[in-house]
Amino acid sequence: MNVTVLLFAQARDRAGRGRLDLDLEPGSRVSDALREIARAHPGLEPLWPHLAVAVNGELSAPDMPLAEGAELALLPPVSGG
Amino acid sequence: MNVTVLLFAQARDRAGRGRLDLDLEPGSRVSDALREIARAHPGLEPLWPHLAVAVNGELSAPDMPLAEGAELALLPPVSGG
Amino acid sequence: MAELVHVPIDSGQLARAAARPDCGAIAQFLGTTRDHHAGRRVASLTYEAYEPMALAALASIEAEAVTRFGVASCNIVHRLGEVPLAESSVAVTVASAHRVAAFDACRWAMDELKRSVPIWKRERFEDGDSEWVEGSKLGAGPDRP
Amino acid sequence: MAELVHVPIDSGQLARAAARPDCGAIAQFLGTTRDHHAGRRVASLTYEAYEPMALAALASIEAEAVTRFGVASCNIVHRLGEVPLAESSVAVTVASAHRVAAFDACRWAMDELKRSVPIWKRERFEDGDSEWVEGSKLGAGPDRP
Repeated sequence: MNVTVLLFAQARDRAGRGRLDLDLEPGSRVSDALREIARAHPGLEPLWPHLAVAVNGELSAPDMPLAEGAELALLPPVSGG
Repeated sequence: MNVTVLLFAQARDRAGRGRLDLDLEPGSRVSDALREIARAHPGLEPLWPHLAVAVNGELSAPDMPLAEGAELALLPPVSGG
Repeated sequence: MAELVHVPIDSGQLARAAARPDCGAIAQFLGTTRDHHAGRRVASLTYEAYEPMALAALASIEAEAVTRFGVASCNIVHRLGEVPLAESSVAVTVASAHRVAAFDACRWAMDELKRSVPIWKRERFEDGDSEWVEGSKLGAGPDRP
Repeated sequence: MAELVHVPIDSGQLARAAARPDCGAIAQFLGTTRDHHAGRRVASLTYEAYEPMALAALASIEAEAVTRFGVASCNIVHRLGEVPLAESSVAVTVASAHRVAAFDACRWAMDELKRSVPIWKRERFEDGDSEWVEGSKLGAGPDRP
């Protein structure tokens, strides 16, 4: 199951890239995707407690199931304005 | 003693003019000027309780003495903005 | 510096003039002319002022806004003469390091303006009638002569 | 309608677009970029957004401002990319029949924007360093994976 991950601001800086493509087991949830990302990008470690996660543009809980082609976004604390 | 009187908004409408020139006794006060104006312009009658009076651009009390050349202004309730 | 103008107010220019690199916030209020009042259709509005006294009163509001709210600047421009519907009759522009003070100062300045500046608004109604808008009595008035 | 733009914000144009003959008040807030933060000199600022989600969040603030405060309209424009010092990074424009609601809605919309819209600000300091500005965590975050 293919899932796109977008990383913004500090998350992008720490991962060294703004986009990842994950290939997950069917039936995977948000938390499974995050575990994959954390394994591949240990530089994100200090940021995890501060991140929000969106799936297809909506804030999502870790147990949310993912569908093929989902867009997951790692959102550091926001500072617009 | 010459005193100029400026009338604004409803005061001008009721008096039919925006400027009066008064010739007052030396030593006259604001209240003397107002009495003159009221006599010459009875149409102002209903407005008096609502008017503020300025002398040379400052709000003034009725017992304020007037000097030669003073500019007295009759100021209806304000509605700027 | 406070201004009375007889031409349209350019609010964007006022905001650009207020912008400062040490400030993060500009609050601006525009009073715009309305097509109705007390249930009647308004066709146009005209403003007049006792100009020297109005300018002094506006300048004093600007200065007090700065000291009372600690903002960087407060500027007030009021238009006089006929103001077509939906155009600005007044602009209050406040620049400040932070937004709460900018909002508070802008709102206070507008309240003060309505209370203490010798400016008068006349509405001309669609039925041809026209009337001075009921306002606020300035300071303490004279006794009945 | 909410917008994300990569060019200077024309606040005067936004105010003109908001003006309506049935409204007497426009409150506008401009967030402008500042040359200092936490004691350091800032040389420039850059904003980025998760654009589709940010647009939806801004549109939702606009709609809630209208229903919550009973104003006629609320429009939010946020600039992205590099914003030179003292230029506007954001404009919130509210039109209303009366001024109290306009001020309240404008202020509320700005507070919401800072809290709930996926936009990030990076400051580049005069010493060459740059840093993402510390912000507010969106909604409830994920557990540590």
